[in-house]
Amino acid sequence: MALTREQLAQRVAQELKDGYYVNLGIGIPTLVANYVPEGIEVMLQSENGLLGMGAFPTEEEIDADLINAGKQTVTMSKGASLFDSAESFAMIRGGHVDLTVLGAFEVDVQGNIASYMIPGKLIKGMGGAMDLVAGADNIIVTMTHASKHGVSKLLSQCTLPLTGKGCIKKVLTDLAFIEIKAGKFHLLERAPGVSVEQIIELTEGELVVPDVVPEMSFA
Amino acid sequence: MALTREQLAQRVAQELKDGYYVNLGIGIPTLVANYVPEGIEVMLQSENGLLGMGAFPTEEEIDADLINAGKQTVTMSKGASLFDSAESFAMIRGGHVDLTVLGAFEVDVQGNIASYMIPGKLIKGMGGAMDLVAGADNIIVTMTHASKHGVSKLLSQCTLPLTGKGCIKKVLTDLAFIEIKAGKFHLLERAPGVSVEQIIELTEGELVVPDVVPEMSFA
Amino acid sequence: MAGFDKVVTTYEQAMAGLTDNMTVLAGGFGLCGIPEGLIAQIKKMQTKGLTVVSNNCGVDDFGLGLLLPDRQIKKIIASYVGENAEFERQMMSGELDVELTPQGTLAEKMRAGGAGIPAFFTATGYGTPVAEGKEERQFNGKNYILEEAITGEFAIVKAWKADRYGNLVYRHTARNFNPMAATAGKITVAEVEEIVEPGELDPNEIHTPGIYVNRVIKGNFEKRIEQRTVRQK
Amino acid sequence: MAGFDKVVTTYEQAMAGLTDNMTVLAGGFGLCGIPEGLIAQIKKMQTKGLTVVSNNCGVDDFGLGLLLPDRQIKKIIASYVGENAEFERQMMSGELDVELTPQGTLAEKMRAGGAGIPAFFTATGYGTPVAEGKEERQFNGKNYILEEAITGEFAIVKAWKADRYGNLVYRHTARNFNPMAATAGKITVAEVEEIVEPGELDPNEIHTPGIYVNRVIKGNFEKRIEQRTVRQK
Repeated sequence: MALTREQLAQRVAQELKDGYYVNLGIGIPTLVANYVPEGIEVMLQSENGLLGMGAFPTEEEIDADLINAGKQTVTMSKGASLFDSAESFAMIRGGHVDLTVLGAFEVDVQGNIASYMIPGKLIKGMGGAMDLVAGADNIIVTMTHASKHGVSKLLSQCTLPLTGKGCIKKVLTDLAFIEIKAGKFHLLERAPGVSVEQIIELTEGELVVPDVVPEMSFA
Repeated sequence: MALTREQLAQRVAQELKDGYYVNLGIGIPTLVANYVPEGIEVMLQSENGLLGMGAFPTEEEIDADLINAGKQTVTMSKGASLFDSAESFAMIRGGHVDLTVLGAFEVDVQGNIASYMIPGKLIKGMGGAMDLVAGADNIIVTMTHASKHGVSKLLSQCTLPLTGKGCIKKVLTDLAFIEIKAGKFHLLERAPGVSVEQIIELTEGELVVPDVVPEMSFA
Repeated sequence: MAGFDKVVTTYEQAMAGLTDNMTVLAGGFGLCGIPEGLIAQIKKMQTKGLTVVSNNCGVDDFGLGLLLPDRQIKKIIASYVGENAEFERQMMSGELDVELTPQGTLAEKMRAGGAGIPAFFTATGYGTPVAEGKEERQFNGKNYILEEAITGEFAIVKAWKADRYGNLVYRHTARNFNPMAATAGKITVAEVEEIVEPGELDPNEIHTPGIYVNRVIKGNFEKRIEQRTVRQK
Repeated sequence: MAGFDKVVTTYEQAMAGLTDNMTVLAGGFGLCGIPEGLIAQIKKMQTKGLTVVSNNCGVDDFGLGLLLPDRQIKKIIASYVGENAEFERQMMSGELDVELTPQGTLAEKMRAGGAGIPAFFTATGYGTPVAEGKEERQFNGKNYILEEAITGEFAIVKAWKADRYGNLVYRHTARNFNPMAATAGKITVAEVEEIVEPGELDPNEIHTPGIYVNRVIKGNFEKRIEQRTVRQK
């Protein structure tokens, strides 16, 4: 069974470590905050100028001056700090964020990522995504493995304009957890009930499959 | 009569305008603060991170955390702001300071300035001087016109390592107020009782002398 | 106005000198921390041919989006321009020139403009459409592209508090691009919620020193929220 | 230490991992805002061959000057190095390698190092000895030189207050180079006058967000004054 959005978030959350500063992109990545493992503390960085993003506000707490990068109203967690956009991207570009989670349209075996533009269709801009992929060492891309029509999004070469070149090492799809190294995809884990054959079929780029591919586990 | 240190400061102060942000170098420039004309307000920038430098403190007011660029204890004037060194030099480099006053060993007809190093003798470093001369549009150099031995400091070409290239337009010496343009010194004013001949004699670089050279006046 | 008193009382004074074809830098992230009254004044003035530098371009009926229907903006430099139908129409038809710039690069370009740094290298955008026509260079084996600074004839920013000398303090994430925009305008105008006397702001806590600010006006802000998101108590 | 609690209680813990030949960035301007106890700890550790990046190098018997008698510093990158006889002796004799760097360029190099900017252009130093061996380029008819970023294995900084999460607040001109140094160390250690609980510092007024800080220690500061200058009442 392909992972649900919630399961994708849950699996990413297993990669969190105590004391991590984390930037979560819009969409599925945002959900990761709901699955921080017990006994672990992370601080969320929002690139519009907040380190220590808290939960959504109650109706009474809503403050127009306090939003996240998705322009949603948020709160601050204890020990939060506020800063301007130059400082925020100094953190990001300077590699101070421990983990970045973001979505994509396509990734390829060279670690390239396309996530911001579909020529002639979707031209809204890259926002902070190009800075995030260029600045972070540790990035997890979350996406569906293939389109609704069964077209793979894990490619030998991205077809859409790139957001970043050679910067992606880990991809979590609804079917598999994959590492990118030395110009190949490497299958690390498969979604519960998903066969290796299914993954191979829906992966266009070269995929290295070890003898044993463990299923993801959700405690 | 050659100007005294105090008169040099007084003459520079006549160049101040209401609302000017001013950076005063160490030595004579520092004295300028004592001669701000009546009815005019200026704010002093100290490049170690203070805009709105006030008077020296009383014994009771002394605060080790509040010094100027000359490492002297100071106070803050009303409406002062504090910032880090990067921000301070952003102001300076970005041309936001209205007037910079600093000393020099030599200047030349190309607007070059040498003020920080005498090879083999004085190698203490340039501090903020290179940033100040490169960043400011409006700079007044204050210096003695010649050495004690009568060697001119207004040269056709600087002999010492440069602090900045082509950035000086105004020089106030103990003998004269001089403008630099189009590769020549231009005599604007002379110190009271100092003859044009004296100035010509002690100016090694090409000096343009108008028919009438007014004496400086000190109200 | 005398000395360092930068307070003006009318929006006409606040935006005096703005003329056609100028470049205007605007603070704000989405609709958060935008100089609402200054934007409204630009609409009123009907200034045309503007190049606007701002992370976003508002929405159809608020923020910088207000300058679109009368075609006041010739070109916009922004990182994200969704949520605006008229914007999309003008962009697609070629009436509006859009230069998409990564958010961090945009912030750094404005900071550089204010700080006298004409250009800097960044890894952001290397190997992407953003890098086209730009110099590429390796440092320590990593690839970077050269990005140039941005300055403007005007900067319009929104702050929480100002003193009369133009020292500014921002609140929460309404800070965003405002401090950098403030440094990079030849004339910087700050619209603020509250004006206090010099000395009332703690010098240690001033975000934008008054040296960057030319005019200060007290505004009334709607502070529209784009994504009102709440949790249950 | 668990989670974000960065407080350590001994100077050994604070400087653990510092070894010979590392690069150490130090905050401070003259003797103002220097991490006195961390410097003393480096002296105690007798670490050798250090490259120190700091605006100044203390005086003979205080601040970074303490590391000179035992020849712990191999190279210093600074803007001003007067007022230190032993320093001058070592420099003149060639025992100490000194790279004089303009103050604003030094600040910007550290900021760039922390911000992932490998190099930037500046007019500062153009046509001077500082420009030797550096690329020159014109932008808009003005001359600039290319300066590269600085980072270090360690950064040692002095702040006024910290919370346990490493958020820092500086006081008055003791801020100076500390915030930039803090961003550019692989391990950044902050020595502070007071440690408070997370939440006690106003998030709007934090100068250095805790993300840049690895360790925090409470120090006792002598705060020596170099030029005690007073006026008569």
